[in-house]
Amino acid sequence: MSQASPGPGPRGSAPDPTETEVMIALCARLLEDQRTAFIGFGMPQVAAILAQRLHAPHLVQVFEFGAIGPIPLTPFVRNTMGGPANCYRSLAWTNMNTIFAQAQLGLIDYGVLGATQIDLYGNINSTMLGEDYRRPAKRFPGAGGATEVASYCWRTIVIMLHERRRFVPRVDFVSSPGYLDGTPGARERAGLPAGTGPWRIVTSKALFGFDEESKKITLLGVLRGLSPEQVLAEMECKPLVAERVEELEPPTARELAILREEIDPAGTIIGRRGKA
Amino acid sequence: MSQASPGPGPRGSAPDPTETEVMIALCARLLEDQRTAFIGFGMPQVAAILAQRLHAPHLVQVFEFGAIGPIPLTPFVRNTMGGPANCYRSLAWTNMNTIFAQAQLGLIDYGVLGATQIDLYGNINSTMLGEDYRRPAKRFPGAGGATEVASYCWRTIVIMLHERRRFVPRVDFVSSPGYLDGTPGARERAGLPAGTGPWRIVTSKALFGFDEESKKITLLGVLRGLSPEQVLAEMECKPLVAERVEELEPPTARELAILREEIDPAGTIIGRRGKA
Amino acid sequence: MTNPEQSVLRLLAEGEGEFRLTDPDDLRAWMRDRKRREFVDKTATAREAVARLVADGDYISFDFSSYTRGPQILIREIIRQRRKDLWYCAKFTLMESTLLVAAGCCSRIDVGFLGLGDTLNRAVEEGRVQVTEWTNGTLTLRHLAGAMGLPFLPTRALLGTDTLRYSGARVVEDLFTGKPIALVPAVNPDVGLIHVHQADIYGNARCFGPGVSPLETAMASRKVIISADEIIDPEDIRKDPGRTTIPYYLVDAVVYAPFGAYPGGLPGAYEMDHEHFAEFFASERRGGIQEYLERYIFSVEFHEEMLERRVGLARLAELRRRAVIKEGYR
Amino acid sequence: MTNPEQSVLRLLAEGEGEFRLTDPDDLRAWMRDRKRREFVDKTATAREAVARLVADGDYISFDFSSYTRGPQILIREIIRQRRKDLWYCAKFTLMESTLLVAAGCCSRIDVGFLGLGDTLNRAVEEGRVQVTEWTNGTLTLRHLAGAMGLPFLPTRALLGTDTLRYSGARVVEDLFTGKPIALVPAVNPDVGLIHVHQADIYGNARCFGPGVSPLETAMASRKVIISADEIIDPEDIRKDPGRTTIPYYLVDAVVYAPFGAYPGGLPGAYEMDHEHFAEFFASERRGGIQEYLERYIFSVEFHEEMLERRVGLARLAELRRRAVIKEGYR
Repeated sequence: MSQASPGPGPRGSAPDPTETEVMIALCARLLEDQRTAFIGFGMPQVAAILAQRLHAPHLVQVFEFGAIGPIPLTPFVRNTMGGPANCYRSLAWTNMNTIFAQAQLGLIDYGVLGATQIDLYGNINSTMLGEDYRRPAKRFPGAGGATEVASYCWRTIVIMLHERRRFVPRVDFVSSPGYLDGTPGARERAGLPAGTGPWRIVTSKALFGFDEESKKITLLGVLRGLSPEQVLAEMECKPLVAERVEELEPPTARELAILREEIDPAGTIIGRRGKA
Repeated sequence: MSQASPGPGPRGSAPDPTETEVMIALCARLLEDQRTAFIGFGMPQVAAILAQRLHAPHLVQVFEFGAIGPIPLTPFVRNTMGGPANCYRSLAWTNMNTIFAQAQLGLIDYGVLGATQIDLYGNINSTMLGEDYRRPAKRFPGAGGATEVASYCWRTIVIMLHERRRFVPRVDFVSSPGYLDGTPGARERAGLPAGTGPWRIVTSKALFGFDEESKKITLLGVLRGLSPEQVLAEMECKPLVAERVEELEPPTARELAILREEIDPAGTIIGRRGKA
Repeated sequence: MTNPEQSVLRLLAEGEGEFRLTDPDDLRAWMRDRKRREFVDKTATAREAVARLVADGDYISFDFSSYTRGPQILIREIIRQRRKDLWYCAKFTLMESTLLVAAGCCSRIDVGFLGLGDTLNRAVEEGRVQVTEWTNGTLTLRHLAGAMGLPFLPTRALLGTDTLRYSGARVVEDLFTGKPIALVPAVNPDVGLIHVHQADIYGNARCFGPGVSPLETAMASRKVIISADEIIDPEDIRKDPGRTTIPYYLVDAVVYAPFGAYPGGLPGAYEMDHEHFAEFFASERRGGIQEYLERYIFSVEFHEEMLERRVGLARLAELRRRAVIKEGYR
Repeated sequence: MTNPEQSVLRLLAEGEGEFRLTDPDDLRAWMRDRKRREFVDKTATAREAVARLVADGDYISFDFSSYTRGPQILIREIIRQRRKDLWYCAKFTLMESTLLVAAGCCSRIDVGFLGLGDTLNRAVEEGRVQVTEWTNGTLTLRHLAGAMGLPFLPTRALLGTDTLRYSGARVVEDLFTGKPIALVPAVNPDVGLIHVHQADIYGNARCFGPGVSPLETAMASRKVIISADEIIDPEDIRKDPGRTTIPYYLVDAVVYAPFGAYPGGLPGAYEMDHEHFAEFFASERRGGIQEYLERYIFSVEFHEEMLERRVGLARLAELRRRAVIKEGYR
């Protein structure tokens, strides 16, 4: 796939999608209409807007600072999750304690998060690399609000750039909980809400779910033109592979047109190499 | 004192105050300006308004449904603690959890409560009479919000009609905490906020405080024309008596004029025999 | 900061009052399966809403107060449909407990404030109604716990009282300070009844003025019936999201109910009917509460008929006229 | 309902992260003695407010966000006055932690979200800044506990994570359900910094739009500095009490601060300055953060001078012009 900056091409022949565009389009397709979804910063926002513009006009987005159900204005304004464009025409403006309470109560169907690193059981690391927490080899920004989203929402979707070092057998630090050690009921034993957990991982090459028994990452689909082997080669951990691996259609002309012409004409998100 | 219904007399010669008027005027005098005060239903409301009209225009009244700092419109409208007249020109309208949180946090100086029965250590019973809780000889409406007020406010003022059976050695049921068994630190040992507790009891005949050591009710003042003995004879429990018992001035002509002409011209509160 | 000796939170005291324990995971499953995320028209008549959503034995919570912005239309409809064995949460109410008990609808009350008068006092004294002792503050805090999907919340109220002993609270030694603190269990009412100024057909609702806990009650309750004095356009909700009190997905039915708080008032819209309350208290005092129920509930088929035939439009107009204080109620 | 065996709440796990334990009774004494109930003019310049109310070593909490309605004027003034050893609560912030650390004002951060970039990452990797792990949600919940005058609140977050291990939370077996639950200790910041749309001279304050926790932060903090883009008449507050976010008695100083959230935006009033943020991130990336500090903070004496000499009125006018979405922000 080309990493070139996108631009509107002649009708029906849009230039190749960027990796970010792939991730966003694949993620948007997962978001059902008339469902509640806790939306993280950056790419998840763009994916939610794309879903609203396509098949999910009544997707109820909620944000950690308490906006409920906005219909964000486009063009998308990078960084202003709490600003007027993103919070436009909300159903309610609340605050962090209220919205996390609603998520803890079980009212939020989807959580959509970016992530730096994930492991075989879907545990997310956004804190540090290294053996010793007190002497980190590399420090990251920290859990943010992702821990609550990953703990409370019924189905968590993680969007990640498909890079080898981002998929590891075991994260150095569990910032936000996946299926922990993968043993049956591990989340529930820890006290996390029953029946929750990571549901899908969307990357720039593939779509993953989680095996019901082993709770391991399972390859469900690969982008058209790629083989499962090519995808798995770019991962440090070894996921399971579904019996039938779906072929994922790349972003359609319509998806790309909306992304490039309506949502992000300046290419602030889609035009860069995606960084979660 | 006359129990007759009051009416505006010729200037400067108001008819004798009712018992309720005495309680309200004595209570209003205790409320400092520019202080926060948690105001209970009924007589406490009228006392707070009287204080605002006299010496405490910036008394910040707060109510259990969350109104903060209103300047109630007069005439006083009985029963509408949460209605527009009582909540007029508030500083903020919140809700019960918020305002009790502020009280628990130590922000509310005074609590003003009516009570059915009180004991030697200032414990309030608004629940039941009888030996056996399961078979009450007489049931009362219950604690309401008075427990929080009596637990959290720095200085609780109780307004009560001066009747023998209302002052008992030990209440059958502690609905709202006074000094419990009177032992030093009893409230703190129970986990109640340090340094709180009943501060004054205002009756239709007298003013009481609490002895610092024994935590027993202590007679501080009697209404002009009454002797301490007359007051104490009307109580089942035996309070301490301050070294110097103050003579309490009955409601002044100005207090009565404001009560009768501005606050309660229909006599809905002041014209009845007070009932807490 | 930590004391290795202190590996437990000691239980210091425990009330004997009954409560329905909520398992937060069961509650979450309900919220997942039963709270509709779809934008569907939820308007219903009071009769339909109560028939569908209030069952015998349900735990019922009311918001805000008997005199101000209470869902009186819904209480009357519950009585008209003769529900039985309700467990009523009297967190800041007065008149409704009397009506429910007198009509034989209610066998348990969480107090708060029981209500005034011999109807109630005798029912408790004679054991016909079982009371559990709480306070207005702790009942409302229990709703907050329920709204947060938590099993309990801590509080410094109830400590030192006999109320504690007959409540369902527990006192523990706090793990951080070592001081005693009360834990009150969440309450998740089967039905929350909330009257509001305005709602849209999906259930997005606004109420103005102070209140007890409209949002907490809506979040904590398994089923929520909103009665609204006015139905507004959903676009109006979206044009002023800071004024939304309750988002639609918490709401199961919206009852269009002009004067729905009657005989209580709705701030900025109509004043309470003092004469009606005087009549109510007088009937209660002279043992005439059954006649009151017959006149205002059983002998009329629905709310509007009651307003027209028992109250009269002239009186209603007068109550609207008296509502001259509008500031802030919009 | 009760299990007599279960006389304790078992401690299952305990984080090793440090926090300042609040004794609710000490806090109450502060709230009694230091929060003024008098209606006094609390307006002050940023310089005066910071000089009087922010001390070396203080725990500082910021609300709402770096991009939207943040008290940026106050952060810059704290840096200008070169406070030391601050403990910063990064509950939903980004830029401020970088500035405070680069300027040598801050030695501890409660994370939340640390902020982006090597300035911060290296400071942590090299141990110059000590981090305690939390999450945005649990930090905000700790403010709610602090606001309620409680020692802790329960939550179902942190469970199962390593974040828990390096936080100050404790996990216990819940006394009601027997399931594990986390208890997070209250935080009562020494100073709460909150930017608002409007305030009166006494400190009654309004902010519009969604947010993190303006009221909880104001209630929990021992000292509160409000910066306000507009000063309004106290009578306006009383005419619309439903719009008051923070009552005056929580507030210690009110700083009149037009464009006080700059380079962030104030919804309905002015948009964030994207170009400025781009400049900030670029300086950070190329190791030029000291020049940034010099240019925007140390080389100017106060906020208005910075706006005039470093930003320019034309840019500010443009940011106001861009704020075309007004719905709901009033």
